[in-house]
Amino acid sequence: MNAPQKQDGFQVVGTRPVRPDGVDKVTGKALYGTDFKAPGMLQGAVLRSPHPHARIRAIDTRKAEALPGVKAVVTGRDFPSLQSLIMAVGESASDIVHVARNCLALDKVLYEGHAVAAVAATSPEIAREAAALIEVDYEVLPHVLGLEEALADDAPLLHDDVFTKGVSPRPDKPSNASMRVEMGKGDVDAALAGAAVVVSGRYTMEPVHQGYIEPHACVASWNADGQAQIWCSSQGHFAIRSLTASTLGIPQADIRVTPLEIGGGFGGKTTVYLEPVAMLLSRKAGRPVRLAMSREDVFRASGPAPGAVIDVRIGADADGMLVAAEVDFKYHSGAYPAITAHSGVSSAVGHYRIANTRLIGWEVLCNRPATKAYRAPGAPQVNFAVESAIDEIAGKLGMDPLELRLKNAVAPGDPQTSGVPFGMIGWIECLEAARAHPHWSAPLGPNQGRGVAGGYWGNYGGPSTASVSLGEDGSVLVTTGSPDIGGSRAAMAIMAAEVLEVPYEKVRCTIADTASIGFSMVTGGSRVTFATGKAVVDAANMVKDTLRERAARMWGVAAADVEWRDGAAHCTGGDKAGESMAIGTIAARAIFAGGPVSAEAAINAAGWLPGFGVHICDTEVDAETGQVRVVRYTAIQDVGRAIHPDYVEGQMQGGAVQGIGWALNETYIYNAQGKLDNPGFLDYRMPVASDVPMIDTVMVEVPNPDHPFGVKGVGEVPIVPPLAAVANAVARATGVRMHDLPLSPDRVYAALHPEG
Amino acid sequence: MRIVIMPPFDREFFGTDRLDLAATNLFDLVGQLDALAPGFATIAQVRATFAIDGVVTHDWASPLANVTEVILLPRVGGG
Amino acid sequence: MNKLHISTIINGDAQEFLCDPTATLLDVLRDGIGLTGTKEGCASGDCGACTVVLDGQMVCSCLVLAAEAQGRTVATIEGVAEGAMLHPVQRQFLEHGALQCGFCTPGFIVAAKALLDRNPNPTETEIRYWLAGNLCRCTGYDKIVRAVMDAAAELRQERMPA
Amino acid sequence: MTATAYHAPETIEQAVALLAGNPSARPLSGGTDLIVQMRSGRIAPAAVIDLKRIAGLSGVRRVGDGFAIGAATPCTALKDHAELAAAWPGVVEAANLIGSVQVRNRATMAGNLCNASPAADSVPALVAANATCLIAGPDGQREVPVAAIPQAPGRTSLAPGEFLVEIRLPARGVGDGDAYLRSIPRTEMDIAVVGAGANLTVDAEGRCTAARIALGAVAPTVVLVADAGAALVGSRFDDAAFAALAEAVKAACHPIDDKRGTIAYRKAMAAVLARRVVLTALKRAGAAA
Repeated sequence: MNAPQKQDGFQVVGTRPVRPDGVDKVTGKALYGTDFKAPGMLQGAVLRSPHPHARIRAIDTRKAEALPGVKAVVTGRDFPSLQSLIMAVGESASDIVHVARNCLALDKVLYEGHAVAAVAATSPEIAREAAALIEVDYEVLPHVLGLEEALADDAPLLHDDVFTKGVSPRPDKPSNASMRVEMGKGDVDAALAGAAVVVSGRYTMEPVHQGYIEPHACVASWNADGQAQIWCSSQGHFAIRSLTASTLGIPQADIRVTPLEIGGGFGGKTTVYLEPVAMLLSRKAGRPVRLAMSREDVFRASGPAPGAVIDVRIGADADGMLVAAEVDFKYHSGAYPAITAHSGVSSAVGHYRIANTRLIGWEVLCNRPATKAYRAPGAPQVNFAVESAIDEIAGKLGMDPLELRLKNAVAPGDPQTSGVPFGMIGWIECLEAARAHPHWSAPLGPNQGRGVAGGYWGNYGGPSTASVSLGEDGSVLVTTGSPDIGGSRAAMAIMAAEVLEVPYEKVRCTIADTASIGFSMVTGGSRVTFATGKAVVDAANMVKDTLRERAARMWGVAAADVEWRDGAAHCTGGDKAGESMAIGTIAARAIFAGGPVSAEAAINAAGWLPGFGVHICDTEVDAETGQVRVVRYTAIQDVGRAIHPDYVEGQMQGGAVQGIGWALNETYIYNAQGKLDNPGFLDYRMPVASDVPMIDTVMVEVPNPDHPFGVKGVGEVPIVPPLAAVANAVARATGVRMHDLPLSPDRVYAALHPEG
Repeated sequence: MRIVIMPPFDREFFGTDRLDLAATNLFDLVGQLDALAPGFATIAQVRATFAIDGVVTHDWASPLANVTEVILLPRVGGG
Repeated sequence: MNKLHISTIINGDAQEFLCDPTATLLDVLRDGIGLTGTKEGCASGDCGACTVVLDGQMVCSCLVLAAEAQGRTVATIEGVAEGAMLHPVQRQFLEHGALQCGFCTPGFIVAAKALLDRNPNPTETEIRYWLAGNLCRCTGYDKIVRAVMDAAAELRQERMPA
Repeated sequence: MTATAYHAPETIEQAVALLAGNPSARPLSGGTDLIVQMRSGRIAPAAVIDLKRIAGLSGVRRVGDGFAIGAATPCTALKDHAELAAAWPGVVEAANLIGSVQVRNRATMAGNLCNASPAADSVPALVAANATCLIAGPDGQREVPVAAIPQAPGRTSLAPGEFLVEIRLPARGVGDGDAYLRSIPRTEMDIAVVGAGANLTVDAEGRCTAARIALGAVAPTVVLVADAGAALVGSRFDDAAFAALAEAVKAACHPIDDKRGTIAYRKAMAAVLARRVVLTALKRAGAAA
């Protein structure tokens, strides 16, 4: 399993060594969000709104402040007054005013669980008791949860300063529709009128949560001189720094953020909820303060993925060529504007050549927590609708669903929805791999059905900094600013080892704090192995050049007469020709030949490529109970090049199972009072080990020419196809097409027994 | 040089999806676009991506001589 | 507040602590004793990240009052390795890449070891049901189940007479 | 802050005194419901009375040909008791569907019963089994049917100062069989959307001579459906008997719509599960016959 093996001429790339942080994580030594303790640290608690929509008339904190042990109480008024400023939040963008208001409400609460005030005290119990003593005078307002309800003329308005973006002329009235995105080409209506087959349908789902097992947590310590430290688990400590600095109006250099290990994020830990509040408490108390969410807080007040209402019409000619697609969808934005609609629009049908398209997406404000990125944000929802419709077309035409997809699949050079041509994508290769996979032709048992779906995600590059330095013994230290959520330290070490041609074990990898390495964007957007990896490779190449140059100077030959091979400099010319000098030897002498060997690369990586996936799913449906069991599952994906295949497979398997959960049982359930009814793992039903089979994987490798080893992002793609793959399998097992997720037993039963 | 403006920026800022402008580089172009639609420059830094003759770039300083088309498209957020 | 004085054996060592009557074993392990390898994911017994072994039975330490540990033995993730020697379950988790973020990992390892301590040759189905109380959101369970199966095989090999 | 005291009495009398001394005191056996409720702030008892240090409250023992299960016996210990598992497989499997292994290593059937959730997994099986419980209180001990304990969701018939000491299961004979099934969206870690327990006696000719069918999560408390049992008695489990069983079960269901299931789904599942659980119990009864 883990024996290093040569692959495609690589020594280390493609092998499966143990991750550098592995032992810490299997022995309980690794420090996560709530594991860090600062001396003299206080414990915080947050008071949250019981109402989904209310005006805050007054907050009386006196009783809380009077409780012995309480050291600080803060409300939204403790934030500085802020001017609207759109800032990068993770890979998305938000108005800094909204970020601050989401941390602590100012004039209005916009969802049940919205933070209203916070306390720091000598114990968590005292902090919680004090929070309960804070008296908030609310004027309860009518609330709205549903997408279409929120767009109605008489709907309660969340913000009086949000005007629909993306429509012209610019509206003069505020609206719950925060954005509309429309793209398209050709004449959809004419093409549909002439199509041999047209399928249409409305698909729906409620928000779902990323479901990371570690709740949000941080410790902040703000000194009297204005300098501060934050220790937290996040997908990007530089984002924590910039958002905290901007919401508090202080210089970024005054905040040093130290990344702790992160217990899962999936896009949900790319913003701040607690850090600015812990900072405010710390400044008032003069001591470090820990704030941590409970599991209920996480469900009620962190950012789930949007639910959706999606209307689809797709037409094909008699040969199965898709002629037109119309997709009109609405996504929950939640309490504050989000921008996932445009990724939904761009990824809706971008994997097919369709001459006539009309793609419209809406972002809709409603009294739910502000939605946040969740693995390929905006793509799975619309993909579910489109890939379900494609399956229906295949059914109506009597075509093999893979053949239909192959017939219409985009290839390198074809335009994306944006008009920018696709680069070296591997979508057709994935479809062909699916067709060739034994799973596709395996016999099915009774009550079983096989579904297939394909999809893609654009991926990203972006800014990253990495340094590579040598110990005096020639061992290699890689330092990045990209938190390791899924084994990326191992990938970084592999790439550095490959460049320097040294054993993997000679390379160690550290995630440095914001004061110790240059800016790096969040670990998200499937960008770390691609973009931070590029920075590591650049820095390693600089170190290699330095080593060659140092060896040349030691030998007294020209640098051109030195080549680097097998972790050593080899002299190829002059009177030292044939001699070699190992990396350890050079490192030991380096300070006498120019100084320590170290290099840093700070890049803004472009050249990323989209990733495509095809998932095959077999389900068995108990028609008497509506129970759906996934009995076999295969995930096929173009990964460009797998640096550490275990962790690439792991992304594919984990994404697939998250998607299975989304398809079958996960859903936010709000009651009529606008309160979340299932804020825990008991009733927010993520898959458990006994719910799923092994997830077979096929890593298709169509290398990315713009990455030194061919990497494409892999983390997000695998959550795109599962919703439709499962639904298509259920449709084929039962003969009934279901349009509303999740496909929970009661719904499947109702669909199979319309008589009641 | 043709400037193709993808949604939502077309309607959000410019009222059109095509412009014809000459610019030395993307900084210059963004400056010109900001003059047409004040506020665009700030937004561009956090929400926009540019493709020059079909290739997405992060280097706003690279010269636009001999370029025929720049596509302005929304940056897609990831998880 | 009246603190209780509790004497226990934790990972083989005598350990005394003071606790509030309503403090959970998880609270005391993490905040009192500083054994932060045991994680809190839900505090309601639904995620298994806080799994420890209490008098030979694996339990969610968030569902045990610290006071109940009086006179009992507790085994946590910190005691699974024997000194510098990793337990086969730990080693197989590493070999298989059966962890991504690693947050659920201590609970899984304690639970998997508890399974193999009583059943040296579990089937895949037995492993999946035994581990159903441990949520992992990263891996989809595939590599975890494989790691436990291989650890079982390794342990059977070790136990075979030479 | 309300201070909660912790007591670990060593005799039943001490426990009764502690419970009687404070009306808000709560007995603690497995704690898997109690501790969660305390943490969430739903309840703030003045004291928790840990029953696990009382001699005789943990473990299974034979009482004549029947069984007594101490109130502090965790569900997994029932599986380990071979005689109990052979005699009452339905009760044992019901108790071992609760939560996870971690939870079942703590949770007890007594706690499952006294938590008074309509969806408690072990209770339909116990009611079908005609189990009784021994209750200790300030006025001494009394024995009542399990079905008499839950009064409404979260409410029991226990008087102040009373607590459940043990659950008693009757002797088994030739031709007896029991089973429990539930409907949940996942395979584990769920609360029953509907639960069904069946306890049958079958004579040598395969005729049903006694049948008790109990349902969970279809009414405020677990329901013993007398008509469902009556539909089977005298039959050889033919289609007509199963049809009558389904009708009786549906008529006995008065479920609610909630986040875990709809009224229509619960009614339909009650009928499906009742038939399936009877078939399993029948197989076991046949094996015993």
